Amino acid sequence: MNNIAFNVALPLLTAFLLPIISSGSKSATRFVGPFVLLAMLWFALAYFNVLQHPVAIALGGFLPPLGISFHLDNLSLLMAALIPLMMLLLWPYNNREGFREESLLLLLAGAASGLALSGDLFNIYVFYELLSVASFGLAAANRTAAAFAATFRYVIISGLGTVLALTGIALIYTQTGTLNLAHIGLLASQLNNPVGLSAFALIVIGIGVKAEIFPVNGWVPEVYSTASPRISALLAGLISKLAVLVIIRLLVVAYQGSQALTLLLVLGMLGIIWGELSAWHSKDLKRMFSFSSIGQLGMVLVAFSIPGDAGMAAGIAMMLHHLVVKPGMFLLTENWNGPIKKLKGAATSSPLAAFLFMLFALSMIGVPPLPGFWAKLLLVTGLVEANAPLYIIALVVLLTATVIEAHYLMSTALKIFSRGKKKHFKKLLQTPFNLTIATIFGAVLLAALFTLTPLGNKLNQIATESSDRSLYIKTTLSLKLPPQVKQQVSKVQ
Amino acid sequence: MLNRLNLHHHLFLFSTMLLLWVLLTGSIAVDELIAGVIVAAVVSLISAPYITIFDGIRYSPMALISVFTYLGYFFIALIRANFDMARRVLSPSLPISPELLEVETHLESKLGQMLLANSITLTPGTLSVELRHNRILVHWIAAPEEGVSLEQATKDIATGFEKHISGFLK
Amino acid sequence: MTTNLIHWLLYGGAMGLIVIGIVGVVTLTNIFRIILALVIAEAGANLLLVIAGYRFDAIAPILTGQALSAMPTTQIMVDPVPQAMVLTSIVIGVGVQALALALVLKVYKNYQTLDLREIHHRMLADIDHSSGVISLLSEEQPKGERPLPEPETKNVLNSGGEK
Amino acid sequence: MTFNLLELLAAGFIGAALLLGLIRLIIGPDAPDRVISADTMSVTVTAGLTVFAAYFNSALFLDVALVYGAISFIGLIAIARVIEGSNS
Amino acid sequence: MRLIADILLLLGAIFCFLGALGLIRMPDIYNRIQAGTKAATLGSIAIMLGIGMLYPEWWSKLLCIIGFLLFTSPVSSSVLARAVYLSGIKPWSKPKQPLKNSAGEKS
Amino acid sequence: MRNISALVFASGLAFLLLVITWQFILGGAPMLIGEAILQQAAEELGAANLVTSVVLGYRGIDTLGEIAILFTASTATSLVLSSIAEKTSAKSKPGLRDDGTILASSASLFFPLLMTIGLYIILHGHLTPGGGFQGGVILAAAFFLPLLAVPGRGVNHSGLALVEGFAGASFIVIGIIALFQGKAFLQPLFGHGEMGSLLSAGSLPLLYIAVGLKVGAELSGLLANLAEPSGNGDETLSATESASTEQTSMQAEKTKS
Repeated sequence: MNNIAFNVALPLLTAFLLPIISSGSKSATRFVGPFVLLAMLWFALAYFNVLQHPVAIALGGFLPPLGISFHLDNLSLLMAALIPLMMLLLWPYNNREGFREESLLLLLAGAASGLALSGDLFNIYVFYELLSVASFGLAAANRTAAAFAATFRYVIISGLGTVLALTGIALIYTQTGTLNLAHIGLLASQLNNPVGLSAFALIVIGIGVKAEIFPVNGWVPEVYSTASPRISALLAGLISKLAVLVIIRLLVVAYQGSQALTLLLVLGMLGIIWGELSAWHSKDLKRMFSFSSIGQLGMVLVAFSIPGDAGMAAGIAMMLHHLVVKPGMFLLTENWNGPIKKLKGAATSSPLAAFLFMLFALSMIGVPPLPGFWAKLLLVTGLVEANAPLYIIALVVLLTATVIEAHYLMSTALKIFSRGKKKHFKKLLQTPFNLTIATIFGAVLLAALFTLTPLGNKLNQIATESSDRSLYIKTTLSLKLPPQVKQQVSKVQ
Repeated sequence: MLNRLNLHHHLFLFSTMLLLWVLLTGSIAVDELIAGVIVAAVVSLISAPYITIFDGIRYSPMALISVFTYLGYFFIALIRANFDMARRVLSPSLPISPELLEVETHLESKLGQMLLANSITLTPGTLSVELRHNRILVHWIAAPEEGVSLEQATKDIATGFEKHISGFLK
Repeated sequence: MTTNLIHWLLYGGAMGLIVIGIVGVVTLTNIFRIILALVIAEAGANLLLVIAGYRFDAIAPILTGQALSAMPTTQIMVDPVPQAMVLTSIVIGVGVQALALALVLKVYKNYQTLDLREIHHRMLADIDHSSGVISLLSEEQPKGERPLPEPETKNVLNSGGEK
Repeated sequence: MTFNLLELLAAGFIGAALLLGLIRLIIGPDAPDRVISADTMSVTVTAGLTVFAAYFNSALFLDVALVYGAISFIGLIAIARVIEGSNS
Repeated sequence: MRLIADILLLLGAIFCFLGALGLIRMPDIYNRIQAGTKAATLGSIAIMLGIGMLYPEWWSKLLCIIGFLLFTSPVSSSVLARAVYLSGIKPWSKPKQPLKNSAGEKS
Repeated sequence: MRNISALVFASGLAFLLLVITWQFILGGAPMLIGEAILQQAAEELGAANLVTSVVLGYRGIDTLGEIAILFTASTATSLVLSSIAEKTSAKSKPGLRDDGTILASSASLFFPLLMTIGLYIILHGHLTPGGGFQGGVILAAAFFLPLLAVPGRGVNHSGLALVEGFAGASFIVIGIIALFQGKAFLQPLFGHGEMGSLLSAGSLPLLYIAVGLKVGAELSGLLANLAEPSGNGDETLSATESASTEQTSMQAEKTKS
């Protein structure tokens, strides 16, 4: 029953052994990784099928809050299943150089799984750091001068975030004396003071480095335009969502007050404004997508700042939508990375890619039948129902951002579909491998279009479950408590 | 011949490490001793190829005695050095006339030269700066005003230690 | 009273280290010094974490001597959890710093400067160049002839960032 | 154990030695001066840790002293090598 | 017994203090190394011997630390002195004296 | 402009942190789980060092993450530095003078000493303040000292990779064995033993040996990697470096001319 721990242990084990394996046989290196990812997918899906209600697992047999526990509900298992899936899609099958990149990717997978499952604040921090360091290595893997410089800035900004997050964790520990998220939730009243709230702000900004939150996203355009598109797709698509997941867990469990929501709302709005305006100005596809990714994550944050189930549902919908669309878009930039005005005639050289671009762009803008529209609709109705001055401002910002988004995406699409000179065509041809993967993302998007009703139902179920604070606390702390803690817990209550 | 030397070498390393382990743990319980034997064996096996420094050791009872006379001589020198330094530091006029000069040594083994250099560092008013071939560059805090020759400096600074060290090292 | 004063001083000191470090990271331009500032900030955060478990007049959470047999011990001990966390976060910090230093080596090798602004400019120019966008910078200084600064930073440690 | 007057005096001298070392560490003027003051301080701290061990009546500090001595030695050698390479 | 231990402790502490004082008073880096190393080493050894008398059950570990210190301390000061010498810093000498020619050369 | 905004940000942060400090409930943290762990850790795990019980027992998976981070950092560092490391490992470092005899001899004397001390610290991690990380650092120092003394000395990278791979793997494998015995992942095995003796605290010492070897190998690898190509500020290397892309090689040629 306990084998979800394999989702963390297995990729780490393989990554540790990969240098030894690769010195034995080079070919084994290439297929060990995907095999492990398949196993992880299987473990996650096996749980997903049997899970009726949330479950907590005590690692090492030490009951929470003393030990570390994994919290398994639909949301975390969904993420745990998406991680190997995305990794399998974006795995460097054609890499012949060595084992290091594969090793880093496996470490990333393990860290991401841990981050999705963990129910302990400091454990989350550890996995977050593992995620960071692995992504540093991947971002620098291109080994160009610009990649090194960009990664250096990424490391520094991340390091700053680390310090802030660690400070926040230390503050929470001084206030509550515990690290388990559920236990913190139980003691949430002690965090409803300036110290507790600033701890939340510090953690949001610290973890927000990966989630591309407004003040700490200076690294985004640089890293995404110097790293290879697959890595950008992974970072923008998957990793940022995991950071967001951590923030909403903390929000749901420990910070029910309105100040925390306001903080998220303001940060989200600033992110939308900055991201979309910069995307509007950018002259090449990679940076345009990077900035629009910042804007999209701002929207996700705004969605989560809406109190109640509605916000949760909208946020998860936006997250999943972005998770499918953005990697597909990044994969298209491999050979379309010139300035946008040189993209003339791209549609003639590879029509499928042009079609995919159109599909992704329309869904991102939110043109009616496409999934992006439904996600945005959820968000807009949520904002309208919240009915507070700040939320109305957010609505205005959101709609304006959509217009801007439509403008730059559609003018790019016009360039792509307009007629160009013949000699460019070869350069603009997409590599079949990336195109295949992008097509898969497009197919997923279209498939979602035809299964809207069951998806919506599942979404609502997930949202209700994961926005239920008392359920989360009960799940973790209903394991048999050690007597001392039980006494303290009852004292606090 | 080489093998024999190697065996000596290994045994010396092993017993030194075991002694260090026993001193560190401060107990001779069975489990600690077993762990110590394992650790000492592993360490001496790993480090033996890299360490050529124990070549010049004389393995004889006389050597053991001269180790102790050396230690006694050394500690006396160390204490004298400190009172000397205390006198210099505390006297208001700061009576120093520092000088860099060389001394010569007849010790051949690296370990012996190193011990000599270290001893010079810890004795009255001298500090070994550089050791190369068989010369030691010494900073002397109270060199005579009129300058000294190599032989004189060697006699003043190094000979005493050298006599004792050569008892157990080549 | 003294206990409170000590607590306040400890927290204040830790916060002060964090602030010094972060101000350094944000304002300095020499990339080597930025790393050092980051180290200071991390030290501050670790200190904050470890004094979260501090108690006045308590001993280290290790059982020795008579305490081994008489359990649970009567002596006051400090909180072991923050100590374990600090161990973890120090090791994490070391890893990140080593990686950052490796990147500094490579960046310095490629751009021959330690000034972050300069590096940032060149990096943006490189990105523009590789994506074919002609930026302002590379118009002023035609491709391939970006002048290198004087190699005055011969010694990374001593010369610092006075530029 | 509780310290008597002589022992307290000794502790005071150790503290004063550290203070003087700190002064040299701050005023410099060069890197080597700072390094040697750090070295002297580390030796003093090693001794101070054993005094700590006596004060707290706990042998654990001796391990700490040993490790501290080893690490500071390595650190000093590394810095010395940097100084050596720097001005050549 | 305790009195002897205390005297050793005090003596060691005073030597440590004198070493630090030498660090402040000496005119150049070579002399500072001399003052610092010797005094601090003997001072520390005396302190540890004193502690060893107070707590006889600790002597083995204290012996380890003393031995370690006796090896590391001169080595580190020699290495530092060599680094200083190689980086080109000449030793200070009394201003009125003429410079001796044998000083800087090495074989 | 950038400086001003940075200053504003920094002063805002400083103000925030000072306010936090001021707001603190004086007298320290409530220490809920800390107290509970102090009460029951000794019985539950049998380790005299309660911090070890936390590090390897209650928060064992943190430690797994931590050694994974070190491994990741070392992998990423070697990925970043790999293009030069292969070229210059045979040559001696250009900047440093040749080794001094004092340092070289003492380095080879200290190598076994430090290794024994490191192993002592690792093996007594459940009894004394030491442990895998502290001992691992000393092991790394033991390997680093000869490197400092004789800069040109090559490091056996494949041996280090072997040690770090197997050490890290054995940590996880010990965890998985518990899983196969029907316990939870990373649950301590083998009973408690007699409190305070070397053979106590079940599988914790084994875990600490794995951690210690892993940390030692990682840090040695990291230090060796950083020491090898640095060239001590002497940047002749970048001219000969075969850069991975057209761009950097172009730049390198500029440097040369």
